[in-house]
Parts: sequence; structure tokens; C-alpha cells
Amino acid sequence: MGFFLETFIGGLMSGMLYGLVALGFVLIFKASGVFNFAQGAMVLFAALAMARFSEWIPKLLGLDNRFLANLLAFVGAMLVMIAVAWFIERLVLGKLVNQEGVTLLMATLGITYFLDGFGQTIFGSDIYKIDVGLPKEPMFLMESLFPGGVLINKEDLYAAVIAAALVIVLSLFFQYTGTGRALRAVADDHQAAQSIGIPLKRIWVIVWSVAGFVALVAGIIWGSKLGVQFSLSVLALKALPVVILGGLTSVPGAIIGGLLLGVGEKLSEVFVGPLVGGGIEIWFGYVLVLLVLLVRPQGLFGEKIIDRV
Amino acid sequence: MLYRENGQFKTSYRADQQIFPILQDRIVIAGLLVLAFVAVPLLADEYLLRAILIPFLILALAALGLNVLVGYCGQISLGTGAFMAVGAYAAYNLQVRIDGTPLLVSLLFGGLCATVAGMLFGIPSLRIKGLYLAVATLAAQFFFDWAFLRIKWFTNYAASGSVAVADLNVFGIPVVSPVQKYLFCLVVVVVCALLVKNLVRGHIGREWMAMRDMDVAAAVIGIRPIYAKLSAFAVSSFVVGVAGVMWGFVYLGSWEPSAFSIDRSFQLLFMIIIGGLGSVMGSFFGAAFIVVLPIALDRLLPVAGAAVGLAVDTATVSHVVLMIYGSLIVFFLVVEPHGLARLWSIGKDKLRLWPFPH
Amino acid sequence: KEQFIPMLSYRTGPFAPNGVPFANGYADYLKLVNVKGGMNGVKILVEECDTSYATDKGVECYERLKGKHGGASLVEPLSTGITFALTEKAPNDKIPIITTGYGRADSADGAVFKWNFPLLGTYWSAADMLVNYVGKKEGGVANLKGKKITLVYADHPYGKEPIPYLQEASKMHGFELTLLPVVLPGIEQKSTWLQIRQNRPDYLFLWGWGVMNSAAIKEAVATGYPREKMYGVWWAGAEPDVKDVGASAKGYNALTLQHGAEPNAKVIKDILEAVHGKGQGTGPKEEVGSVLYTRGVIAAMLGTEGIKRAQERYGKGKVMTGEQVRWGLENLALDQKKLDALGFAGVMRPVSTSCVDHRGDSWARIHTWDGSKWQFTSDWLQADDSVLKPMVKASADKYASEKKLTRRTPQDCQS
Amino acid sequence: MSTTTLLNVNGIEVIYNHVILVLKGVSLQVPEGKVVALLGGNGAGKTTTLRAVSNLLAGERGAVTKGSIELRGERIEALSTSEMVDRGVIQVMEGRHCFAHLTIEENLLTGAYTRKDGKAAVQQTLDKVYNYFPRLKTRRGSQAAYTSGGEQQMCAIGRALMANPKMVLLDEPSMGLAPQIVEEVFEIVKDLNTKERVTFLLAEQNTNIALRYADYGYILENGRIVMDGVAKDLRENEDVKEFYLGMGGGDRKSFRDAKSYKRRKRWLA
Amino acid sequence: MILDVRNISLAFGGVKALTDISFDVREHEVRAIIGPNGAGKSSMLNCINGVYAPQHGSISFRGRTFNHMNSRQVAEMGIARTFQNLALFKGMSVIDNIMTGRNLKMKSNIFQQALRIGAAEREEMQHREFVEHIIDFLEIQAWRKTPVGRLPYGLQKRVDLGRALAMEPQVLLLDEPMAGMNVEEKQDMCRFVLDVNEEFGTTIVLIEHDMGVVMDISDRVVVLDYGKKIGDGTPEEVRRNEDVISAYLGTSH
Ligand SMILES: Nc1ncnc2c1ncn2[C@@H]1O[C@H](COP(=O)(O)OP(=O)(O)OP(=O)(O)O)[C@@H](O)[C@H]1O
Ligand SMILES: Nc1ncnc2c1ncn2[C@@H]1O[C@H](COP(=O)(O)OP(=O)(O)OP(=O)(O)O)[C@@H](O)[C@H]1O
Ligand SMILES: [Mg+2]
Ligand SMILES: [Mg+2]
Repeated sequence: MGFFLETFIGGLMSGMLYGLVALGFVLIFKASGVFNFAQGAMVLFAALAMARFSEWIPKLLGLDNRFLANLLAFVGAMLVMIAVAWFIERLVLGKLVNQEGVTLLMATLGITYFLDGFGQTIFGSDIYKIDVGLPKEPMFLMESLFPGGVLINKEDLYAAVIAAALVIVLSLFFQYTGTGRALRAVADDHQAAQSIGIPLKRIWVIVWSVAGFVALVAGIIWGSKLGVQFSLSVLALKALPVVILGGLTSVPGAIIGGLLLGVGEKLSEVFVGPLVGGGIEIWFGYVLVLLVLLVRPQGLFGEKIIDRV
Repeated sequence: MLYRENGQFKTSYRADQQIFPILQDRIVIAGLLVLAFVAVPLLADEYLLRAILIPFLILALAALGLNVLVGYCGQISLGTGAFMAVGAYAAYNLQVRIDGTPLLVSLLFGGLCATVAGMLFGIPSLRIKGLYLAVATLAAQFFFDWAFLRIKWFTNYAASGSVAVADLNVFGIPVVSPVQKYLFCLVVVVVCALLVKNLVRGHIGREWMAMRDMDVAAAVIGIRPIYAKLSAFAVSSFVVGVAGVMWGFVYLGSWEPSAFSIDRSFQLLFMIIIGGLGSVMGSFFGAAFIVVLPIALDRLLPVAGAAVGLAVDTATVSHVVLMIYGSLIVFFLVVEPHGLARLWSIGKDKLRLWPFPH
Repeated sequence: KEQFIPMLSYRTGPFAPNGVPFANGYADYLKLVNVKGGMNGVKILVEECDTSYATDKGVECYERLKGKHGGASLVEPLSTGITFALTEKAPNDKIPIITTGYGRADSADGAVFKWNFPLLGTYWSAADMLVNYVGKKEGGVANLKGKKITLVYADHPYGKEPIPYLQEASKMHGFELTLLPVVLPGIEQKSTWLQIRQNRPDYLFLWGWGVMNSAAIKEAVATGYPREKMYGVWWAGAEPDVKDVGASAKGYNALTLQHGAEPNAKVIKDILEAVHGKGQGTGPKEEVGSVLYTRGVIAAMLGTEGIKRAQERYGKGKVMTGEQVRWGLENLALDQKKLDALGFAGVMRPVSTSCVDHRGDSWARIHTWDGSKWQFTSDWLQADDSVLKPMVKASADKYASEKKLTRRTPQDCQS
Repeated sequence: MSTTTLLNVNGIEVIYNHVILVLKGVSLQVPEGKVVALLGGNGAGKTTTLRAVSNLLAGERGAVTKGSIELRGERIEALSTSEMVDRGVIQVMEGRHCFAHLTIEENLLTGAYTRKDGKAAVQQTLDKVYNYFPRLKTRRGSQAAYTSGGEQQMCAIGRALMANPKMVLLDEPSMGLAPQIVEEVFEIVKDLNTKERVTFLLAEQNTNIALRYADYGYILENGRIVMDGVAKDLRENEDVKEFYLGMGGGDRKSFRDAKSYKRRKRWLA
Repeated sequence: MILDVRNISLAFGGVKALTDISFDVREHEVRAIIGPNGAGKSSMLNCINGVYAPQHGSISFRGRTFNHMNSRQVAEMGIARTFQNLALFKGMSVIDNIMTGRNLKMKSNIFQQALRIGAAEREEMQHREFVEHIIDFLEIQAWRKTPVGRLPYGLQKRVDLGRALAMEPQVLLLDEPMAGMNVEEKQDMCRFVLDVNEEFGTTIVLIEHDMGVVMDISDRVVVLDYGKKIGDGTPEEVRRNEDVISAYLGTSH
């Protein structure tokens, strides 16, 4: 029982982190109808910027305070992400207004390659460290109840809290502000949105910047867990079933989807995996999502898919 | 003025419905075929054949198969790699278990097994659409990846999970040297392309496209979604399966499941998007773009660097290749969002009007 | 008149942090040879191609380079996946494949794998040495009975190679073997480590590569699994694997491919002086002599020594063909004297190969991370070939029958 | 014309996809505070003209290749659509284009995105729109995609009005609307035009009603302006009567015995 | 009586699109459905051809009664339709769009088509010929090979009609076929509709907002308002019906 609980909680924590990456997808999809394949690359790019800045800035300024260094690095990385957003609008999206989803998806693939190459060129391709002071040691709960207690990573716990906060803020933003409404309008129909004067350019820069911010937060959390390295970009793949389970257009869905998937994955791997040779979590998640979709084709919280003549 | 269809009158519907109704096109295509079948084997060196043309042909074939599903029938699939793998491992098992199975039989068997797998994972498409459907096919991708990695029987209990095939031959003609392999691939690709082209311009092809463009309307004029979608899954996975067999048998010779990983699925999807969804020609353009371009860049860059007196190291070259490649994708999409095939046809339209601008 | 050695490396992609130092060591050593006047006067020409550790890219690189500059004399694929693919091509192209401490274990059998050279060690010998080592810790392998050993491995041909041996060994010694696959690149290992936490194995073998290794160690920290009980294979025992874990990784052990980090070896000093000193170093100076860098140096040395050995038979000062190099590698006789002369004293032990044994003697040591650097913590270990040989032969025979090959005859061995 | 020219389109050519030439030198003027109708058959290029003015061509891969467009004397070809809206010019797109996932009310509110005059003012306009189209009020809570064709059309028109525009480009406002609503829409046009001096350029197939409400009309055929004139004069023109008003020979002909031959239009001769 | 709609009710959540609607369609007549926006006209057609499943009521076609039919069955029985919001296959050419209308009649299997020999080829030619007749009839020869997405709105409507005609239907349901056309084009369209009706004896059910058209070409008219039927009869009767005048026609007509 203790182990079950432990696995369950472990799953929740992993799920929260998947959700954080998934959130970036949802934001961009919801606000522009673009399925942003580059989200993973953005996480990596942001994390690389953060890691290298926090290394360079103290050297450059002769600073000795880790907190200050991290803060400056964070600001720097955020500026970089805003610049990225601006360039993406300028050079890519701005020129592809009103095109079909697949075309935009493909364009984000181009962005992915570019960011991968560019990031490694300027930031290097070694493993780098982000140390924002998240605690690494495990924490044991309910030791009186179960032998050995239930293990929780403090780091994960902090991460989960940050993720939850982000989600709440963003969901409120989408549901209750005029800009949020405008963003949803853009996702539905670029041209019509333009025709009533919604400035796509500005909107896209904003949204991609916010997505860049989410990527940065995800990058910092994952990076401080795993080190910053090229593989961070494959996190995007982990986030894919999450977004779809939660529904492509739902901010809370990203997190709830993440939690469900995290738990499903871990439980299946730990309890079913050994029976069939292990490694099943990678496809189990997808099969789980598939089953859910058969009942709800738009994901758990997605907007109903409209088909009407 | 060369490219005009004036004066070419069609006297029958058959003539009008040819694959290339314009005379000049037919000449160009005939020329291309001669080039591919005669000139290339005579002139190309081993590297060009082995490292570029053979993988180009096979991936173009897989892209063609995927295009049937995504481009023609509008069902997004990210399980292409898996269906290739099903083809390859099925054919491998047939070879291992029945000694002396002819290559063509293995090829067909691989294709058929992929067809079955494809149809199975196509069933959710009756309910799930668009990007959401991608997950169903991703499930196939990861499931088969796992199965071929984990279920020892599929790999004939090879320790590392890597399998290899012995020397190949078709009707006693060996398929070993690069030229032989190339010609074999070329024949298979041309035949498949022809069959697929026939399908997509026949009524089944119209059913697929109708499904893609407006499924409710398609249903109203009597198209059964089950039939249209599953037949697209079937044809697509068959071609993809055959491509999988060729990838394993002819190109790699020895492979492990990661040869058919999710990256391959994405790669193929990207090929058809950049090449042109719903275009047989587009599959070839896309494959060329995605297979050949990075290699070409990779080779050109150091030369270009040397020309301006810069010694660029391998890592920088790779990174810059990525950047240029990414930029080129965006560039071509901005020029023509519907892919290279559309760019091509616009080019032809312009040529038709030439020397007048419109 | 130059001898062409193609170089497949991966300086990009998820495995770049490990690929780069190896490639730099490899390149630097070849430069060193050239600086010192080449191999009996024959200079080496190198051309590099980036594979990103991907099989199809590797194959393309191989095809691109194999015919250049008069033909490649040997190839070091630097990836088990690429090795598998090239194994099928080498016999046609007549280019020997050197896989120092990786590749397929059964290719040690030179009678079937004429063109493969898994020099210095295979994953089976590695697993064997690890089992024996932890056995010794328990006071003899017999005491392994009832103990739990877990293998955390990259779900990839590389990671799966040791499994047949370990299964065999678990039957032999009676320990309980648990296999936990990790999907590459291996950043998400939570469920793996939850299982470990529950299972609490006595020893844990880590067959990871790239970021998977550091992620594993971090998860060990996070789940409180003692690093002292963890033993990595030699690809899981370099600086990038522990660097950013730092002090928390203290106590983590790894098998070495004979050498560890060797900043004091003569050959490394030579490189620093003759290559880096002249501003020709391939990478940053700081990494020279690190574990993977040194492995690159050794791999390059084994290649050039094979060529030199071939020259002894086919004519010194001449450019060797792939076929001739193959003979050289098959008759490698690197004794202590030669090693000392080359500057490898203390870095590695003598190796000699033969027609049937393409691996040579397999030696290793354990080194342990002390929080800031690797430190040897064991004596020399040697693989027990009495167990391995029959397994290798059986596996090679199976391969031969699948591919319809016949074992080489003694006459063929003379060629 | 005594009033100033608000919009001046000067000999524009439009090409789609780099090859399809659609407008072949179209010139027209819209005086401030007037209603100008743009008439013409299917494919004449009305929609294209409006898109050129509001700068929505890019999304259709079209471009203005010749000529100029001026708004109050300012060249506007290089502006973005949203900048046009900032200048008070808004287009109601052909084919409705409601935001499918947004409710009717949300659709209307997005229309006020560019407004800076506060919530109360927006609410007032919203009430006005609901007042114009009571049907929308009853359906305010349903997603636009699930409303009927006519309801969507009302929504699209209402949405544009929410921006408090100075000039509206109306593309086929009557399409799919019931007769009284059509009448209603044109009453709104007249209302806004007289009370708030909103200028209208409307592309309309329903020539009859368009010419009743417009001050001036242009007839577009095949990408060229073939005739223009004061609305009243156009209504009296024999050709217009026959081809656009269906009143060959004076009386309205029954659709049942409409000609099955084609007479050549005089201006094409 | 070819089509008989009895007591159909349809609601979407709280929205009652249709309440207890009954009417019939006689063989060979032109039957119009009119009513204000959102009255439920399109929904009625959707019920008839199986896109929506009404909660109550039944529909009989030539004496066979159904509660709910699926679209395929409806198509097989010979009911075709056009759509209010243009549901053309955007990526396909005009010919291909119309050819899909012939799909039900094409029998060759997938292998024959892949090889395109014998039956498949012959069939293709045969149906192509039929489609060419429709293209001639609708006077859209010049656009044969254009992708329909690029056609102006009015021509798309014609292609939509062409696709329905290609099914050689017994009943043709038309949802605002003349919206967005000028008088001349409407005249053409009426000509087409009446020709089909006269030459092939096709029964026509027509939704249209142009009262001129409705009054001129229809034999009988159903009037819906807020999902209820408020009038049914000849154009003359309907025109005089007080309810209809107040709900829909207004006074100007
Ligand atoms: N996106 C496009 N790509 C290519 N051609 C186009 C495009 N949009 C319109 N056209 C072409 O431009 C011409 C004019 O079209 P436009 O839509 O402006 O006509 P219209 O006068 O508005 O017709 P309608 O009354 O039917 O709406 C048509 O021949 C059409 O085929
Ligand atoms: N799928 C649906 N979901 C929810 N409501 C619907 C749906 N389809 C139609 N409705 C509602 O049912 C009512 C009738 O719609 P319908 O489309 O039948 O109207 P209509 O008579 O065709 O109107 P119009 O003349 O404007 O086209 C409308 O209020 C519409 O909003
Ligand atoms: Mg128009
Ligand atoms: Mg309707």
C-alpha cells in the first residue's frame, strides 16, 4: 500500500511536470491554432540560455550572489525568449496568416531545427547545470504508517506548486479577459480576426512570449532536475499525449491530463511492466489516451469538435 | 513558348484522363524514366546510389504511402514508422522461418501484415479526427516499437534485438550490388507509384478526398466513412509496409527497431507536408528535400567554408546545417504553403503563359 | 601518399556531451601521429562526419567516406547501432570495423566476423568482470546466491548486449536478476527508480549512455539508493555522467576500459605539447586526458597500430588497403614495450589478437567518483573466457547460419 | 459630389497566387458619408476589391500589383488590416466567418476589441446590435457554429458594428437572410448612414435593394468597372434593368419563364 | 406521395429546432420550405437525409417508413441534396466533385482500379461522359479542372447542384441554392431546377429566401417559424395566410 501510494504520488509529480511542458502547447494552440512542434526546442533553448547566463553573468560582473545571478539570468533568458517570439512572428507566422494547420505545424518544425542548431551554436552542446536552489533530497511521509514511509521528492513538490500556480493564472486569463477572448477568436479564424481589427502581429508576439515564459519555467525545473542538455527537447514528445488527453484547447486540461497520464504511466510500468518485460509506460500512455478519446473525441476538457453542414 | 498545350485536343475522355495529359509533360517524364533506368545506373557512383538514391527512393515510397492516408484521405498519422517496422519484421520472420522464401513474396507478405496492422489502428479514425487521431497512430508507433524490442520471437531471439537478412535475389537475379539494389528499388517504386496514382484518380481516390475535404457531405452522397477510411489505411499501410521491408532488407541489411522510430514517422510526415499533401509527385519532392538537402548542405558547407578561408569544424557544420535547413523549410512554406508540388505546378502555369506575366 | 581514416563522430544531438571528448581524443591522437612523422612515414588523412548517433546518418557517413582519398583503411562506427549496420557492409567493402569496448559481443569470434574488431572488451566481458567483482565483494561468487542484481539499461542494442550473459550468470551463480529498460535518451526514469526503491537490489549495474547516466544517478539520489552499490559499464563512467551531479554522486562506481582519466599519461602530455601546444588541438585543453578523451586516444592508437602492424608484413612506408589493415588488426601484438614507447604506460595493458580472437585480452578496473574526480578503487580485473568463449561461439554460429556463412578455415586465417 | 472623397481606389490590379489576374484596373471613389454599391455577377471581383481595400488579400495569397488605394488621401496598401480598423474601416466578410467556438455574444464582443471607450459604451453598442437583431439575443449563449446560416450572417454584421466603424465594407450582407431581415439590414445601413454618417461600400447581388438604398453604384464585370452612375440613373438603365433587376421589357418576369437563351450584354460588345 | 414527414421533433439541448412537423411531398412537384432565419428549415433537410436524428416522428419514402435513416441509405434510395454553407470538396476539381456524385453507381473493386484496366477504366469513361453532360447543362465547362475552392461563390453553388444531380436522384433537396446570386444568375438557376424537374421528373424540395423565386417556381409551400409549421399550401394560399405574412413575408410582398 505504501508503495502504491508512493508510485501514485510519483506519478502525480511527473505528470505535473509533463503538464508544464504541455501548457506551452496549449497556449499557442488555443491562441493561434498552431500546433507548435517547436515547444520542446523552446524549452531547451530557454534552459540553455538560463544555464549559460547564470554561468556567464557572475563571471562578467564579478558577482558572488547566487540568487542575484539566477535572477539576472532569468531576466536575460526571458528577454531572449521575447526576442525569439518577435522573430518568429516577423519571419514565419506573419507570413503564413490564414494557412492551414499542417502548414503552420511544418513551419514550427523549421523553427525547431533552427533553434536546435542556433542554441547549440551559441550556448554549446555540453551538459550544463541550473542551480536555483531546489532541494534534491527525498522526503519521507507517513513513516509511522508504512515501513520506509512514502517517498516524495521535495524538488518535484516545489515544481508542482509552481506549475499549478501558472495554470490557474493562465486559465483565468483566457476565460475572463477580453484579450483571452481575442486569442480564442484568432485560433478559430485568422482572417476574420484580422477583419475586425485584432492585431495578429502583436497578439502572436505576446502569446509566443508567454509560451516562451512557460518554456523557460519548464526548462528551469527540468534542467535543475536533469541538467540542461539536448535531450530536454524530447520532452515535447512526452507532452503530446498529455495535451491531447486534456484537450488541445484547455489550459486546466493540460495539467489534469498530465496528472492522469503521469499516474497511469507510473502505475502501469511499476505494476504491469515487470510482467511483460518492462518499458510499457511509453506506449501505455498512448493507449490510455486512445481509450479516452474513443469516448470523448475532443479530449477530456477540449472544446467539442464542430462538424456541421 | 515551348510549354503550351494549344493545339493539343483531346478526342476522348481517356486521353483527357491520362496521368500526364500534356504532351510536354509526357516527354519530360519519359526522359526522367530513361535517366533513372539507364543513365543513372551507368553513371552514378556507389556513394550516390547507396547513400542517397536508394534511401531516397525507399523513403519516397513510404511517403507516397503516407500521402494516401494523410494527403488524400486527411487522416493524420504518426505511426508510419511502426507500419514500416511491421512490414520489415514480418518479412524478416517469413524469411527466417521458411527457408528460401522469394524476396517478392516477403515483400508482399510484409506489405500485407502492415495492412492488417494499419487497418486495426485505423479503426479509431471512425470516431477520432485531426490531431487527436495522431495519438491513435502514435499508440501504434510506440506499441510496435516496444513489441519488436521486447518480444524476442519477432527478432528470432537475437541477443541485441538487431536482425539481419542474407543476400537477396529476385527470380535468381541477385540484388546485391548498389546498381542492382537501386534498380530493384526503382522498379518497386515506379510500380507502386503507378498503382497509387491509378487509385487516387479512380473513384476510391475520390472517396478518400471527399472524406478529407468534408466528411458530412461525403456521407450524404453515399460514401461510407468506414469503407473510405479503412481502405485508405489499408492501401497506405501496404505501401508503407513494402517500403519498410525495402528499408530493412535493401538499404540497411541489418536493423533494430530504432530504424523505424518515431523520428522516422515525423520525418515522413514532414516529407509529404513540404512536398505537397495529396500529390504523388509531392511525395518525391518531399523525400528529396528531406533526405538529400541536409546531406548536400553537410557536404557543401565545409567546401564553402574553405572557399572563404574558414575552417569550420564538424560540430559547427552540423549546427549550421540544422539552422539553414530549418530556415529553408520556413522559406519554402512562405513561398508556397501547399508544398513543393504546388510550387511546381504554379511554375508550370507561369511557363504556360510565358512570356506574358499572366 | 596518405593513409585515409574516416571518422564517424557525433558532436550534435542528445549524446553530444559524451561524443565530443571521444572524438577530440581520436582526432588529437591522429594529429600526434602525424606530427611525429606519421606511421613509418605515412601521414594520416582524416575526414570527419557527424552521425548524431543515428544509424541511418551513420550509414550515410560511411558510404560517403569509404571510397574517398583512395579508400578508407578502417572505420570506427562509435555506435552499436551503426556497427550492426556496417557489419553487413564491411565484407563487401573490405574495410575492417574497430569497436573498442562496444559493438556486438559475438563479433569477438573472428572466424565468423572476419571484419569486426571489438578490441579490448565486449559487453559480455564487461558484465562478466562486474559480476565477478561484486562476487568478490561478497566474499566469492558463490555468495551471490540469493542476492539481487538489477540491470538498468538503455533500451537499445547497446544496452541489451549484456543481457544474455547476465541471464547465463544468474543461472550459474544463483543471483536474482531484474531487468529494467530505459527508453533513450533516458531523461524520464521515475518508474524505474520507484521499482528499484521497492526492490532494493544489492547491486545495480548501469548500462546507460549520455544523459541517461546522469539522470540515473540523480534519480538514485532522489530515491535514496546508495551510489556505492551502483556499477556502471565503461560508457557510464566518465566525467559528463557525474559532473553536474557533483558531490551527490560520490561513491558511484564504474568499470573502466582499462584506463580512467589519465591526465598524467605520457601520451596525453605529448598531445598537450605537440598538438595543443601548437594551437592545433581539436577541443578545449581542459578536457584532454578526461576519460572519454583518453578512450578516443586509445581507439585511434589501436587503429594506427593495426596499420603499422600491417606495414610490417606488406611493406613499411606504404599505404595499406583495408584488407591489409584487417590482417594487421588480426595479428596485433601490442606488448608492454610498445605501449611504453607509445606513451601508454599505466594507461592500458598489452593486447594481442588472432584470427579467432578479435577482441584480445579484456582487462578492466573499477573507478569511483569521489565527488570531484574519478579514482581507481580496484585492482586489475580480467574476464573469465572459459565462460564467455562458448557463448560467443554459439552466438556467432547462430549468426553464421542465419547469414549462410561458413566459419573461416585455418588457411583463410593466413591471408 | 460635394462631399470629400473618403476612399479612392485608383486603377488597381490584383493577382492571386502570382498567376491569376482577377482585377484588371479597377477605379472607384467612395465619398464620405455616402452609400456606394458594387454590383456584378459571380466572380466579377467584388470580394476581391473589398479585400484589396481592407488589406485581407495576403491571407488569400493575393496581392495588389498596380494602382493605388487612398483613404482620406493617405496611401494604405502597406497597412495591416488592424491598422485599417484603427482608421475606422471594417469589413464584413463574405461567407460569414463567425468564430465557431465562441458564443454569439463573445463573437460580438470580440468585435469591440479595438474600442477604447470603455465597457459601458461597448455594452451600449451591444444593446443596439441586439436591438437590431433580436434573434441574436435569443441565441446569445450558443456557439456560433451551431446557429443557422442566417443567424451567423447577422452575427457577422453585428460584430462589425460593434467596432463603431466610420466606414463599413459589406460583402453580400443579404445572403441567406429572410426578406424582412434583408430589409432590416438595409434600414440599419440607412440609419447609421444618416445618423452617424457611417460610409458604406457594399458588394451586393441583390441589385434591387442595393440600388434602392445606395447613393451611387459601380458595376463590375470580369475585373473591370463597366458602368457607374448615380443609383437612380442605374435603376433606369435598360441593361441594368434586364440583367440585374430582372425586369426586361419593363415588368418583372416570372422566374418560371425566364429566358433560356443569353443575350449579349451591350457593354461587352 | 414520394416523401411523407410525420410529427418530426428535433431539439438541441434547450433549443427546439423542430416541433411536431408534418408535411408531404408529391411525386414530381417542386415543394418549397420557407421561413425566417433559424426557423428550422435546414434542420428539416438534415433530418430527411439522415444527418440529424430527430427525437420524435418518422419519415416515409415511397411508403417505407423510417425513424432514422443513415445517410448512406438515404443516398441509395435516391435522395440527394445541396448545402446552405457550401459543403464542396474544396481540394478537388470541379469534375472530381461531380464525379463523386456518381460514386454509388461505380462498382469496380480496388484492385481493378489500381490496375485501371477493363471494367474500372470503362466505368470511369462511362461516368465521365454523364458528368460532362451535367457540366454542359450547368454551363461550367470552362472551370472543369479548377479546384472548387478557387471558384467564386455562385459557381460553387452550381457545382454543388451538379454533384447532387450526378446522383440521378429521385428527390433533390436544395438548401438556398440561389443565395448570393444576382437576378440573372437566379434565372439561370431556376431554369436548371425546372429543367431537372421536367426532364427527369425529379421531385424538388427547395429552401429559398427569395420570394420571387419561391412563388414563381414552386407548386406548394411549407412555412416554418420557430420550429413550428405555420402554413402549407400553394404559393397563392401561403401568400394570403395571415400568420405567414406576419411571421415572414411582412407587408412589402
Ligand atoms: N483565393 C483565391 N485564389 C485564386 N483565385 C481566386 C481566389 N479568390 C477569388 N479568386 C478568383 O477571383 C475571381 C473573382 O472572385 P471574387 O470572389 O472577387 O468574385 P465576386 O465578385 O465576389 O463573386 P461572388 O459574387 O460570387 O462572391 C474569381 O474568378 C475567383 O475564381
Ligand atoms: N447542430 C446544432 N446544434 C445546436 N443548435 C442547432 C444545430 N443545428 C441547428 N441548430 C439551431 O436550430 C435552429 C434552426 O436552425 P436551421 O439551421 O435549421 O435554421 P434555418 O431555418 O435553416 O435558418 P436559415 O434560414 O438562417 O438558414 C437554429 O436556431 C439553430 O441555431
Ligand atoms: Mg464575393
Ligand atoms: Mg438554413
